[in-house]
Amino acid sequence: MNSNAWVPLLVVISSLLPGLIIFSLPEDKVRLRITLNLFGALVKFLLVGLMLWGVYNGYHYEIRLPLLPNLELVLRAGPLALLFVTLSSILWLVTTVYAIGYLENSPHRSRFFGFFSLCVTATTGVALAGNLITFLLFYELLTLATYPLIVHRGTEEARQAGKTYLRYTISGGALLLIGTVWLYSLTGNLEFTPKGFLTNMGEQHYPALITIFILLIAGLGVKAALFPLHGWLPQAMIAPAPVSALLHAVAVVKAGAFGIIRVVYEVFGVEFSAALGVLTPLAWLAAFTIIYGSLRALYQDDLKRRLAYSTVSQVSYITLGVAIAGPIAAIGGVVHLVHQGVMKITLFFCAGNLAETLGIHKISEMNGVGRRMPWTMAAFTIGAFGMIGAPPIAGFISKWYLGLGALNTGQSWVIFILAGSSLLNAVYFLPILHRAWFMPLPESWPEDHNFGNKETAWTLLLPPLITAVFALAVGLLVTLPFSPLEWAKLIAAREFYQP
Amino acid sequence: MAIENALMAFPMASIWAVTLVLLPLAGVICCFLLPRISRTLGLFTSFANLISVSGLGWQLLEHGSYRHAVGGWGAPLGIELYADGLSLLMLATTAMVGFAISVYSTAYFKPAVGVRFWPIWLCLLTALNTLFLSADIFNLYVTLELMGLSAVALTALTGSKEALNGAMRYLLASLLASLSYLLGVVLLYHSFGSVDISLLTQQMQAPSATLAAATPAVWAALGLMGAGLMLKTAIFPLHFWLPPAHGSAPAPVSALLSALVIKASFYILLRLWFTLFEPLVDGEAINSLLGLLGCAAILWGSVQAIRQTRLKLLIAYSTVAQIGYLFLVFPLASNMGSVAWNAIAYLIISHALAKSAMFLCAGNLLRFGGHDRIADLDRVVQRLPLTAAAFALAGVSIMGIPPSGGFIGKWLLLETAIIQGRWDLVAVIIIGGLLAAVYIFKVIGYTFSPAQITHEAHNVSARMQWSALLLAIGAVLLGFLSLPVLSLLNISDATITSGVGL
Amino acid sequence: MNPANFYALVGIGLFCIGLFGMIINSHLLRKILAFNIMGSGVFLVLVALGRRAENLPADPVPHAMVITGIVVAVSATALALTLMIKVATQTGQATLPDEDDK
Amino acid sequence: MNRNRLLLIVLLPLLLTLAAGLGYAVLSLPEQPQYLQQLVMDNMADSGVSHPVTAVLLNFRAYDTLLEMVVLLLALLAVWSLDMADPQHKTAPSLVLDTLTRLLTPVLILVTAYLLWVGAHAPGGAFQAGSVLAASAVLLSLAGWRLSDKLTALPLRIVLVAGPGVFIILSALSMVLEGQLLKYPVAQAGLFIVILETFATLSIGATLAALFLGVRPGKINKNKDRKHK
Repeated sequence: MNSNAWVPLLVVISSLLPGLIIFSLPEDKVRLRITLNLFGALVKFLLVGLMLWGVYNGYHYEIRLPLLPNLELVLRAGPLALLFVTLSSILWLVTTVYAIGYLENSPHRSRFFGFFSLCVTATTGVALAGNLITFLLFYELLTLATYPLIVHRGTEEARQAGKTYLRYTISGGALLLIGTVWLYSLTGNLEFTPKGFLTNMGEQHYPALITIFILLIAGLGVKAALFPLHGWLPQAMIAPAPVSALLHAVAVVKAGAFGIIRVVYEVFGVEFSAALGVLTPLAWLAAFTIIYGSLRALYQDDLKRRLAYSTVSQVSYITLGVAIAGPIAAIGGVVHLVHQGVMKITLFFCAGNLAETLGIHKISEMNGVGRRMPWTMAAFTIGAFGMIGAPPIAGFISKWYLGLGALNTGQSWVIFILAGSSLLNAVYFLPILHRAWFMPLPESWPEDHNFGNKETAWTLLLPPLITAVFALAVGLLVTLPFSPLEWAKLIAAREFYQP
Repeated sequence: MAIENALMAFPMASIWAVTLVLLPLAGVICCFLLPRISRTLGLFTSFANLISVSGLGWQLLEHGSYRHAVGGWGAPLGIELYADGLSLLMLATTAMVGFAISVYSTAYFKPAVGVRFWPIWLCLLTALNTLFLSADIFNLYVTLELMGLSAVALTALTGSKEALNGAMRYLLASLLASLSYLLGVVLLYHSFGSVDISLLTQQMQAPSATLAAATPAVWAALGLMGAGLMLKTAIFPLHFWLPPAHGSAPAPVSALLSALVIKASFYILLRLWFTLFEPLVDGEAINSLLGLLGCAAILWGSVQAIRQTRLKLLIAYSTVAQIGYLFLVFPLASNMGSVAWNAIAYLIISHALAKSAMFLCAGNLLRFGGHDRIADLDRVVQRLPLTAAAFALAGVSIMGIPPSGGFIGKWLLLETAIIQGRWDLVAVIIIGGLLAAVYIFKVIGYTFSPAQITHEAHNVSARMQWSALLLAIGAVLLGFLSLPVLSLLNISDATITSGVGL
Repeated sequence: MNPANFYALVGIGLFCIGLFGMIINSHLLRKILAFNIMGSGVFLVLVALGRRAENLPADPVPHAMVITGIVVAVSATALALTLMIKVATQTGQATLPDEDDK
Repeated sequence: MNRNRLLLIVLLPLLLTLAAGLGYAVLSLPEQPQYLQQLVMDNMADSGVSHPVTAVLLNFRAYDTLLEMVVLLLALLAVWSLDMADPQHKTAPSLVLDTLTRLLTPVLILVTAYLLWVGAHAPGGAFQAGSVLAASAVLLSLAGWRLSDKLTALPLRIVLVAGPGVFIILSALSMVLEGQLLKYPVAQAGLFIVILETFATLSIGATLAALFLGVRPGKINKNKDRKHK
């Protein structure tokens, strides 16, 4: 085993170890905790950077540990894995900074940051998983690590939300488990392989394989919030803002979407899935979820709930891109994994800032807030426009490729879905912006915390600004060699063009 | 000189095996004679026991399965000790769980109760060790009685009304079961003139005897021994005695009972079923019946666990449910093989670790808050993070969520069930896991409530918290150790095994 | 009928009567007595069948087993009786509560 | 009552079926297998005794006997751990009981010794002897006799564990000498068995008597002391 093999494992450990240490820290060791957190996040970031560079130069990062007879735990850094792991490592760093500011002086911080790190560990594992059982392992770990974050406040409401979350995710995990075991007993293989590993399966297995596909997608669809499995997501909004941000942008929702990409591309393979006839229904389901989520978002007055339904809608772009079964749409779907993450985390950070600084939770309370907190609302505006799909922000790129891909494969109905959803996005985001920038200031805010001459604490302000800049940058600089789009093209090429 | 010769003449394994028998016995007597230092003696004995098991395991890995003719006579005249992979795993589980519980007990029991606890617990350890090392069905009867009586005595230790009632019910069930088993032994002895398992198996499986072997007497023995052992294992619907006994005993005792004692009778059932009774039951409806009971136990036990309002009863009913998984081995292993075996072995070990951790946690909570009402736990758990963590980790294994030993067991079980097309069993396994999640999270949900502590909290020593946590961590880490564990399981003796890798 | 078989049948009868007693009686002392009857039945079967062949001496192995069995039964009975007295003094009655009561 | 009758209606046929089934099983047993019996006879010469049952108990299957001694000790541990209240006999024994006890005790002890000795070649042995010994102790205790305070603590305990204790020591010794658990050197087999039986008799007698009393002797005396003061 060469030294390269250890890198993926180290990436996982870089958040696991600080997490475990943080659990044992007493509440008042604030500095040590912050240091550990930032250190872990930085190490992970650097390691991921190393892997990016290495994979670009043709190195192979893979570690295999025995788990069961004939079944191994595999961590491998392929292009797809790197896309997701880079996203999560960058956003973890940013979110850590944000969470430190957000949770200042609140109780049980050791517990919070411990589970926070575990959550990132699980996400990293999901990203780097080289076969379905490793994926399953980290996927379930993610469920377990996020539950304490959702119920962190400990109120009755939080407990109920946690219950709902578990009801969905544990059932989903069970479906995923059946699908995985079944697949294994049918094929004896679970390794993620470009173009899938099922091409040799005979016709007589098709019914079983279709069932397995449904089981796997249903299991993953819970986290990816595919209709009708999305019910937990709006309720989980009870969690502290950094958790919502992480949950929506990187961890839970994305793990589900990422899993769908893995299953379609690297377990079944696009061609084989198309032959099974399972992709079109999936595309329809995704399309329906896009419209449904947007419509529900329209009617929410609670800002975080509106963002939550927006997530339901936006994540399904990824599924849609995968299910269209064409190379260009695939680029759109895969790249949206990153784009949506960056934009949505900005929006959640901003929502958190409003709640933390001015006690604003509802959209109806947001009159004139742009003048009170211009930087925050500027970041929010970028995120919102990105979601709508306005060029040159990230969201536009995704939608462009999705639409192009759909035309390319002759599924022009997708264009209407995209247009409709963009329209709905505009309908539910623009009034917010209008309120924030153009409505008169109210006489007083629900709460007003004073941060001197700044609009809010710098640890709260910096993260959304950074991510907003990212959202702009990935839209503007799409042609640079390491841009998400380039990676997405690489991934799509592997799936569609290479022999 | 003579000693050196003797050492040359017999294998190291003998030393370890005999130590496993004599050491806890000597411990019993020393505790009885010197009650003042019984705590030290008990702890030392269980530690030495751990070392002896490691020694035996090392020898078995080197030389394969092992037989020891007690008295030098050999079967059928004398009794033989026998150790293969399965017995080694059971011994090792006993030693590990037993040691952790011993450490816990040093802090849990006040000296006045401890003086009574230690010798009886060492009796139980003797019983378990001799049981797992025995290859003789009459000897197994004696060890079963030794185990049953010490378990009852431990249950009654607190002397409370519930504990005495629970112990009495347990004692009667246990005695009934033993007699039923013994009558089976009688019939087998008078059918074949031997009580050694391997000799009986040979006679049962001899090609000429296969038809003749299935006499009414052998069938009656199968029924009697099976029923007795099932009653002792508390498989649904014979589980009536388990919740009151396990729910009312002191925490370390509940842990011992749930983790080890019921597994011991299951172990005998497993042995007999797949060796000497195999020609009778192979592919028979009786295996389906046992599987059906297992399914019923999973569902019934889980639902009952969800309905409980007291933590210890919840855990006890969870045991009822988990026993059900073990019985799925009968329909699954009868057709094909070793995967089901591996699954059951794994479930036994991980359940032993996880369930003992859970009961120890319950003991901590009880000590801390003076009650185990689940809905009021929020006043307790905030202050015992280690215990809460231990409970959660153990819960992960019980639910069969990765990464944990319980997950590996469940995976293997699902794999066999799917390969054999037993979708009914697949459904039950999955539903059982979901129900387990319901009752585990019913408890965990309360650990995050920020309620103020309103009562006089009692201090829980670090030893009690850490022993629970280490057991739970063990249950989780087991999820990564399947290769070494399963390789231990494969130590076997070709002469008495029927094709299933026992 | 061979006398050995006759005794064995009596033993089976005792076993079943004892079983009946253990289930039907609610008083603990009766349950314990019933257990002893069951035990005697088993021991009788064990010993009696050891001399099925009339022209041979009795098989010594069952005899030894019965002694072991008796000692175990005596020990169990002693424990059961003490436990019963404890239950009776603690709860005021020498029966177990019905499971439905809880 | 209704429930009981229902139980009866269900139970009786079931039990009758069980009895019939078991009876049929017993009757259909094959020809008595002889070879184990023969094996016992063949190895009697090496067993150290001449009575086959004793040979099986204390040599061929001595391991069972060791465990059964432990069961007996365990029963005592369990009974003591239940911590019974002192029954407190206040009435003095009647003249008949008192005299009879005084007369019988030496005889019973003599019978004990005889049974122990005869076990080597005829029916008898440690358990029979121990039971008689226990009977004499029970008689004594009924007559109001108690162990003196000095003897209740360690000395009594030593007597109680003498049987299993010596068993364990000899087992360990056999491991060292012969490399096998409970394998006696052929020449000394008789000696080993006599030692085992003697200590076993003492322990069995004491344990059975203690089980009969049900109370830890030290405790009775302690209560008595309190009363005297």
